[in-house]
Amino acid sequence: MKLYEYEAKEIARRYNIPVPRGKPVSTPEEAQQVASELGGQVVIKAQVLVGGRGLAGGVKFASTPGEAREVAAKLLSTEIRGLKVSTVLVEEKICISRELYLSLVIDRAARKPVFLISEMGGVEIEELARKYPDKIKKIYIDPEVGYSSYMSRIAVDVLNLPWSSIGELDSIMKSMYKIMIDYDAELVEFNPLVYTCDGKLIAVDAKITIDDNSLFKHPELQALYGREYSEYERKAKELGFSYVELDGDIGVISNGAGLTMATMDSILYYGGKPANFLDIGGGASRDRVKEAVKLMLLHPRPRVLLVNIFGGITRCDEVAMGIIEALRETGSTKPIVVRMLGTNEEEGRRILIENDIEVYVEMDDAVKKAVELAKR
Amino acid sequence: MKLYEYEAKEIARRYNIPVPRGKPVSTPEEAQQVASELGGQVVIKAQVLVGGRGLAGGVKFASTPGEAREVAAKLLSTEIRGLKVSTVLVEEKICISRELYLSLVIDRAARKPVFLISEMGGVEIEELARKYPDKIKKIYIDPEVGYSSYMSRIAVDVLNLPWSSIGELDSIMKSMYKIMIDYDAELVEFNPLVYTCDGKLIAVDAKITIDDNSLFKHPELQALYGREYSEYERKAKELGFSYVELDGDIGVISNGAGLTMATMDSILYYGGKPANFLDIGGGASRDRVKEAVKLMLLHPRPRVLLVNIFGGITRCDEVAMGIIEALRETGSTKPIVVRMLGTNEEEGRRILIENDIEVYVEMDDAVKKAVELAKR
Amino acid sequence: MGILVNSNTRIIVQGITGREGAFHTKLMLEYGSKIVAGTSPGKKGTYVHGVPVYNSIDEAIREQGAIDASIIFVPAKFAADAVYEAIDAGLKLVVVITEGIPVHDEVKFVNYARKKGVVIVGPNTPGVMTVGECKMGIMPAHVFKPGRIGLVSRSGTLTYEIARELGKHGEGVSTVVGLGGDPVTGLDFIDVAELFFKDPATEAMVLVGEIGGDAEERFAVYYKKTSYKKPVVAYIAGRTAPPGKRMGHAGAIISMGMGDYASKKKALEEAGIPVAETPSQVPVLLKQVLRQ
Amino acid sequence: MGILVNSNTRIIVQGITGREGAFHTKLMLEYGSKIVAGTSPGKKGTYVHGVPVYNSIDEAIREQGAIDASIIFVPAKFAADAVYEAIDAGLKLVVVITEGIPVHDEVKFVNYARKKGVVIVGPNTPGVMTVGECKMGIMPAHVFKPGRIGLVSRSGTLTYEIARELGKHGEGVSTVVGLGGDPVTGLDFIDVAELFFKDPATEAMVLVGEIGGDAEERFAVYYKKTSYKKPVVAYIAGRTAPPGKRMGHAGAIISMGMGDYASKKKALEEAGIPVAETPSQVPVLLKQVLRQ
Repeated sequence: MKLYEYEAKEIARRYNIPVPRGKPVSTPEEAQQVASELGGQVVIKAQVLVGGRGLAGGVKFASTPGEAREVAAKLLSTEIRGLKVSTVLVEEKICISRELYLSLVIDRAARKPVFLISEMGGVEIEELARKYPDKIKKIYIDPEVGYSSYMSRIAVDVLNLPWSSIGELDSIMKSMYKIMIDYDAELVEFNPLVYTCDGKLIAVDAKITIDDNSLFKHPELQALYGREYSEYERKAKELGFSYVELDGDIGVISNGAGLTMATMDSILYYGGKPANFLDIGGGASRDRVKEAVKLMLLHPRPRVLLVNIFGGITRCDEVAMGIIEALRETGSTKPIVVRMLGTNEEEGRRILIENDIEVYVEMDDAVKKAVELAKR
Repeated sequence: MKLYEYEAKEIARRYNIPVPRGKPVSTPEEAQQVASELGGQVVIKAQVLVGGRGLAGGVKFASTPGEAREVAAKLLSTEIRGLKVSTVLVEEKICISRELYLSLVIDRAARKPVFLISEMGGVEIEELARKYPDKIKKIYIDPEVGYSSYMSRIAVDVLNLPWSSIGELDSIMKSMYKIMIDYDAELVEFNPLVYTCDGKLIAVDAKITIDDNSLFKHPELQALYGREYSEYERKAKELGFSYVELDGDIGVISNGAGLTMATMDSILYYGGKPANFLDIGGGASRDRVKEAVKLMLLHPRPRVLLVNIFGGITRCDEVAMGIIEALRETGSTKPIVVRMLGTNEEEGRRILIENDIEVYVEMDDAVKKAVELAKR
Repeated sequence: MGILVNSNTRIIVQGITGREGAFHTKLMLEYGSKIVAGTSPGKKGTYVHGVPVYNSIDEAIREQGAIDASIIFVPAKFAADAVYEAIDAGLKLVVVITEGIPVHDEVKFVNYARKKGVVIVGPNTPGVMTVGECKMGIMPAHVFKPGRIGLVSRSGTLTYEIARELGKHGEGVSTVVGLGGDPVTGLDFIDVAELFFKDPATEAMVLVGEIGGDAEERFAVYYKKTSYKKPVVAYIAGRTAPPGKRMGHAGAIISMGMGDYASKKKALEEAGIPVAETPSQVPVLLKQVLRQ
Repeated sequence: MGILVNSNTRIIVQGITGREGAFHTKLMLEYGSKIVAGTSPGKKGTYVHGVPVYNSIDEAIREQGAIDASIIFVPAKFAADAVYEAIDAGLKLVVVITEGIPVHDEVKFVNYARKKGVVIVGPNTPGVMTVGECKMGIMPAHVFKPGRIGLVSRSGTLTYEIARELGKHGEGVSTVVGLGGDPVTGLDFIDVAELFFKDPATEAMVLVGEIGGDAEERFAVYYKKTSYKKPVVAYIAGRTAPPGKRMGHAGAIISMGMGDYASKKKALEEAGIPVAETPSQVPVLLKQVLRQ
């Protein structure tokens, strides 16, 4: 789960990481007010949960409170990469000497948190990694030890900062790790972390991503969950499904992320286009299957529904009953193609056949059938 | 550094470990007051930093506030194992069903904290370990992981507690580890931890020992340091020396705990009796040596002073100057035998000889000389 | 034969009295797995399908003798505690079925296990099964015919799909290992490949990967360099997945400029590993590499 | 020859610009130890007795090439950080001279080091020295003559005393190892004995113990059981120490009903290890066991 920049900065501030003075606002009037409180030039930044905001025109400057109002009004009426801007962050403008990159992220391969550190801040890390991989220094944190100050002594040289910055840098890096652990964050990123004209370090942009699996530990964050999703995505998440929208016309329901993706990939392979990714997970009960199927039956985009279940922990009979009940409750006539195998498969197949739903044994056959139906 | 029982219980209470209601007091009147607040029978416990208090008559009961006053008056006017009782702890009397033993201590061999758990509480662990070693269950904590709840599921069976106690026990054990880490404790011991008549767990006695080396992290505890020591011990500790009083008549000053002990042992071997253990540590400066020598010159017990220095990080010239200055400042005529070797030994020996102090090369010779002088 | 588990592996089931724990204990027993005990806090003295239940592994070992491996069904909130219990009790293999475990819990216990030389399979895995000998997992056993193919996967159901495709073409599986769908897992493709390449019962390996992370790319680099190896065929799920979106598995997210389908396919093919377009193509490619 | 360090060991000094760090760097260089770099926060670019100083070990390795071992002189407060830096930089031996380190810091870094296969000598140790080859410590070098005796000790100055007694009797030392005086140390007597028993340059071992803990008793049990061993003579300090009192070393405290002089002497003698009454008796007993 991504946090908004202003939320990430609020956390950073609480952990004594220097960030620019400023406030999030949702009206042009408030923007003017904040700008006049800050006195002087301000930056106004659209708060959206997608990257590349700068290039998309989401960051603007203003020299007077009046101008801040105008700029905020403009930003608050636009969309950034398809997302409506409902909040802007009004901040003092920082005099920047150098832009640095500093993040802490979990490295899957090493199975450890790792600081990514680069002199070349302000560029997205993906681009940096592609173009100048050796301009990124990695410092691993063993979870047994946690952060240790020597890391800042390596970083200070990598960032080419004067030794007088060591105290600030040590404190920032220590706090980043503390934030990562306290908030179960997958990513804590300051890009750019700037070295100001008067020789201070300030986090001018901040990103924090929280591990969804940890939300049970963080009741205060649970309420924020799902904000980055579209309406249908939100509905699916509320039901506990993994769900992603795509632009095709074949609705996909499957169990297991791998099989769901493989189903989508096969649809593409046989000439169709998947409308979504919907993984009902392991061991879904009849009720949850029903909800998943209803969601897709009621969704306007998919013309055909392809249900592909390979039962392990999931039981085919429960899936079959869920499908039947969803059809009954919605009264939908959308065609459904089912492929079903594994635990209790005979019983599941029997239920579907009794209800006149076509069941396939081979995935390829079911996919081909769905593609064919979608083209009708 | 040992904490008083009432201090340990105050910490336990803050970590939600159940302890009896009660208060430390230093006058009989306060004892009466607390007893009447508690209503009913109370226990009055002398607060001293030595073991075996119970056997020494330091724990008494009272049935009325008036009796509490009398008992407190008596305890506050006695000595327990040579220590004056200046505080007593007045507590509600607990109805005890079973007495258990539960402690968390650092195991040197395993290099890890270990829970020691026994059904047979109320006995000192040293005695328990001697008599019934297999009645003590050990559960190790890896510092990488810290406390994990499964440990309480082992302990609940070892302690032969009903399963309904698991929540309380888990919480107590978890808090013990948290106390150990938060306070840099070497020992957190509840003996007995009692299972009450109404089926609850309460820590009826509590011991916490803090690692002296960690005191720089705990400014609030630094003030307590040295309370368990006699006057001379306190003086020596204030000067930063390791110092222990013994009952012989040859004062020992040496560098390094091992060499100091070996010097004492050799005194015994050659028929003398050491008056103390005083280790000036590694790299002592002239000033610190002076203070150490002054301390022993002014101490009434030692008749002879034996200084045994093998210089590594300690420099012999600094030691020699310290000795000379101490003699000069105190004007003492107590005989001093010096044995000195190692870093800058020629210079050190020269300084001593110039000042008419006998210097030996061999430890055995110096020890024999000191024993001989003490017998004069 | 096969890797990690066999007919001698003495197993404990942690969380044996729960719905999934009890259900799969039954299936594992039916398969012939040597389940000697189970744990379930407070359920000491009861039995699940004839398996004695204890409050702790410590007690189970005292009463049942040595135990080699554990399979964990406890809820995500308590999973780390269960893993530590198993490691500290001296077990050498821990299969973590549980999904939804916080990633920092995983980082901690996976590092701990690796430092102590304990193998963690998972978390969020269907488990591990040496076909015909020992099933420690939740996979539908009948799909896996015994044979010469080592199967290693980041996915659950997709693995069954591929095992079934193998069976249709007369190929069977020596051992199937589900690495687990989470971003941090105990084993990676390289760890498992090293075991398969040494296993006499395994003649080729099928690698089932998915988008996200760089486990497949790292395997490709390893495979290119290593001299002692066997033929490998791969399938990668997630060709149609949009970047930056999480696709079910916490593992299946593309970000940080790595881990997309094209990158994985390219790396594998450059290492001489054919990549199937659909699950049904896997046995076809396998026949080709085995014929070479 | 000897153990742990030799003339090829490439050393970094952490805390090289401090009073003790600089002083002993000079003495170690004079002894011939291969000190290739030092660290001292913020002192990058300076030199101490010709040794280049860096802000971090990471940088020192980049500029000076591989480093094998570190010796740490930094204050107690910062010692753990220095140990982690050394371990994480891939060094294989870390000598921690610093005394007064909080015991829980020690517990943490000693466990970390052992799990990662890194040898910690100390903390609160005079160091380790293979006589005539490499000194990584603060011991007065001239006291140690080269020879066939492996010397392992929990004490500092007492070790010099005993080395000197050996020298007086014409015996020399192969390697001297100070385990360190703290309750928790990286190495114990067993670890070091196993190295000495395998070292061709060592013919017998002198164990210098002290009261407190049960390291000597555990060594006695090990020595009794092990088949490949060499003669050992022991000296134990603290016969006159009263129980329950801390005698200088955090290590030298008797409590929990173990670790007193009588217990150690008895255990060692039962294992066939003679125990000297004074340091000067050590070479006498040594001659006896070597003659046997």
